[in-house]
Amino acid sequence: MADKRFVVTDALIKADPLVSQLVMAEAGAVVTFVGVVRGNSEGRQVLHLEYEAYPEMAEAVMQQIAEEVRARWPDVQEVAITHRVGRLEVGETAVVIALSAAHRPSVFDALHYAIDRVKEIVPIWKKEVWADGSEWKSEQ
Amino acid sequence: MADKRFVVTDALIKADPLVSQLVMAEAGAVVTFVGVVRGNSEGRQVLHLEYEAYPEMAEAVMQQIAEEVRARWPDVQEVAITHRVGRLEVGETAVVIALSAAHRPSVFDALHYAIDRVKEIVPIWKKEVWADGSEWKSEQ
Amino acid sequence: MLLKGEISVIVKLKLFAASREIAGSGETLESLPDAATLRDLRDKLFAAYPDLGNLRVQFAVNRAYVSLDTVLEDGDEVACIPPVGGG
Amino acid sequence: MLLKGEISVIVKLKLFAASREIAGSGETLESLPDAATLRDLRDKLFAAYPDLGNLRVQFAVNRAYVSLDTVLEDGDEVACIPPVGGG
Repeated sequence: MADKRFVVTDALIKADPLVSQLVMAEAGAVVTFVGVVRGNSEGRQVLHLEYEAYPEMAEAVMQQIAEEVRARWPDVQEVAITHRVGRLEVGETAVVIALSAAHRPSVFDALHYAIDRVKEIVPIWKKEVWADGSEWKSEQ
Repeated sequence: MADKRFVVTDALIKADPLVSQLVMAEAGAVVTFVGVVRGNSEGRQVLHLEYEAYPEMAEAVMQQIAEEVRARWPDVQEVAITHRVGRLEVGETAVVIALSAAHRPSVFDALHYAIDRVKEIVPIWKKEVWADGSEWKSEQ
Repeated sequence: MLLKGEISVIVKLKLFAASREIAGSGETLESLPDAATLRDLRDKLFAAYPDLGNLRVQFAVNRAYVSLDTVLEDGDEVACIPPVGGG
Repeated sequence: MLLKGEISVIVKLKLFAASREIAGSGETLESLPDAATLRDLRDKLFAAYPDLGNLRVQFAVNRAYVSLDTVLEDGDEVACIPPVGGG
């Protein structure tokens, strides 16, 4: 679906498609968080990452996070979240979150909350692959 | 210049080119603020906006803002700001700010600060055009 | 007619990431006695795969996080969810 | 040799947005006596265009905001900056 707000995909992801989804006549501000694969994790060189998801539940949980955000920050109008899965190279985008609001003040805290919740509760897993091994990683 | 960080332009602007500029092996998080022309201002219907700039100084002041941000939030790695000028229609993007950092916590406050400073000190002006008149608008 | 304790509930169990690797499969059918709870299924899994017990897994039923006291129904989709790492 | 008070400094004055509309021009050359300050130029402008005085304008010299006590040099680029409205 062209206008689906909560998406797990194995395709390359970008910020502007989500921004475009959220821009309406009354949305004066759109903020995005773009999470990028880093080449270094706790001092070890990362060769690539493998992301795995429970996609149907992941998309439902993303929608739940959007509802949490709008409940806490009523000025936030729209939320869109896309997470990529499969093999990701260093420098590629793993997640994009976009929020829109008519005015600025709410969106920064709301964006911070949204990415924290994505990392806490969305059923997506990340395996770091190094030259000499690999490991499933979690911030929990 | 393809990699210029602080730009005033009359061309359409998007978020992803700025994100791409800032993504490096050690930038785990990139956040963007996208300011969009609203169709309504204090209850009046906006037909379009006219942005005017002092471009050489505007780009210098944007760079100054980036230095302020990095001084206050040392985790912030890179800053890029692009502002469009000329006639902008409702729904078009007027400004994009992007910040990168290795880790998340700093970037949200830093992004908030950056857009506030852009609105406060960058020599760019905005004329709202309504059906029955027009006016230079400032948040100051 | 089935008596309590007989096999009467079959659920689909999905396992992900580290739990999938430990179990050797991403999806199985699990047969449980009538009125079995999620806790019963968890205990069965941990008995079969002791390493799962070290993972701090959560469980979801029909794509929502639920309490271990949840009674499982025939046809439920149960997911074994190790600590997530999205973002 | 020029005596103090004679015209010896010529600066480029740029005006933007509302100030440009009031002055009727976006760029002029302004002649000032030696050792004239930005305040002197401002007062000259406000006398010529009283509506500018109602705008809460700031001034920049050579693309930086500076104090009204700044002494202007020949060839300086001075900008009249009404309240900005970017973003």
